[in-house]
Amino acid sequence: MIIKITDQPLDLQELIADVTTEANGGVVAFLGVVRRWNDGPDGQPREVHWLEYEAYKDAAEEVMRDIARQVAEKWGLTSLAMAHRVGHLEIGEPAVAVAVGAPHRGVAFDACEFAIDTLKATVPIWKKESWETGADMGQSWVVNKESLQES
Amino acid sequence: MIIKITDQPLDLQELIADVTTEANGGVVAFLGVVRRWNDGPDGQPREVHWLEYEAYKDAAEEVMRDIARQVAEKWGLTSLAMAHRVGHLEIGEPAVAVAVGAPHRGVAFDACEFAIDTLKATVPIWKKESWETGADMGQSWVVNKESLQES
Amino acid sequence: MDKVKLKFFAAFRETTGQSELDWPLAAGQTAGDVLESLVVEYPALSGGVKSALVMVNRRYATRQTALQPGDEVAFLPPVGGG
Amino acid sequence: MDKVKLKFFAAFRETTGQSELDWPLAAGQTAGDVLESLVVEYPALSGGVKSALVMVNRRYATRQTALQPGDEVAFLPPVGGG
Repeated sequence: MIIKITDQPLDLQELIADVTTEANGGVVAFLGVVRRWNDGPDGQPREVHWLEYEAYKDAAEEVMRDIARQVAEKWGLTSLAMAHRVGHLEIGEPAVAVAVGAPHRGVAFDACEFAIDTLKATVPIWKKESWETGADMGQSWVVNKESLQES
Repeated sequence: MIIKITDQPLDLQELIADVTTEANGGVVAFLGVVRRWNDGPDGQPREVHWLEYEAYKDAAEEVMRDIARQVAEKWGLTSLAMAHRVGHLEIGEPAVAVAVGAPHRGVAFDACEFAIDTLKATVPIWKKESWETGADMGQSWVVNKESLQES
Repeated sequence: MDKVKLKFFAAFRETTGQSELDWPLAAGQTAGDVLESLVVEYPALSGGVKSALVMVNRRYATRQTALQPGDEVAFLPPVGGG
Repeated sequence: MDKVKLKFFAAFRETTGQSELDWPLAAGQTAGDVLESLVVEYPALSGGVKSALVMVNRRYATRQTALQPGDEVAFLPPVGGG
């Protein structure tokens, strides 16, 4: 089971091979790619120059393994692989990749969506965005709307 | 937009690149891989030796383009690419690949699942399975449970 | 005489031993009419074609679809792609 | 004196200017107690840490979690991965 935080470019084929078994004919993969346009806090789109991802590496991999355990509990005979990149990323580069293999495709879709949703809410990774709007530019830590927070 | 029936090995990276745009940061892909074990008509698993896919090529590509049009109508700014292989396939080889890019990942998951479900129900492709159960062996045309039929 | 081109796939191709056939078309005939004449020639098809879908010129049609000379007509076994 | 290791990430790393710090731990102190003493030293953290999640030894914990000497403690800004 591939679970990793890495500063190297992500290799989706490696993850797919990791979850494709003789029993798992349905493979669903999610790839999150750096977009040029992202909404700012006011909801207005701003142009992204680059992103810088930072992780609490050991803890992030531990939480990702915990997501794999939750997937196994919920959906049984599935295989999951997840990788998240850290460091400097340019537009068009994949930041995160998730692959799920299952005997039936409905399960693979559900488990893959659960895994990326849970990753975005719970895995200790942070993203700094370098942006400009034309009138303004800056660098900001961008928070996921799914992010868990102490209330 | 890549839409094709091909006798060459499928290249998922090519499909993913085709749907990844500066606006589409969420990419969901489905890969259907030949499994060693498949249930026979009696529900008992049988071992698969190989598959042979046959398509009504021009019509299949037309129906696949129609699926892309339905996706665009339902989900707006999405990109879709689909490829299905024909000919002789061994265990572990991908038979079908679908990739969907969308600005938001929920849409990409929904559209990708819709596309493969609709492909399995409507695209004129047939599959002959060479199988054995230990006691018995044979070659059978295997029908999708989703397949549309005249009633 | 006017003709249509019939296409056969998978089990129907094996049953007829043909991938395609030119088939006579009388004025006003529908896809269903052609299917009936086909089953007379190839009785082994009669079971399988009951649930067959119909395509005319590579688009889904019905047994009621009226045919034109030169149309490409296919009766499709239940599909198994993916 | 007993100590814990504090880890800082993202905005908190920038605010403190530190990636990690050894921090004194009195007997019976919880993660919340340590956080209070941290904010006294780094008042600029006081706004941000209100909603911070807590990890002890790389697993999610709470402000009520009792700490042991040598524990690795992190107060996390809202995450942004994916």
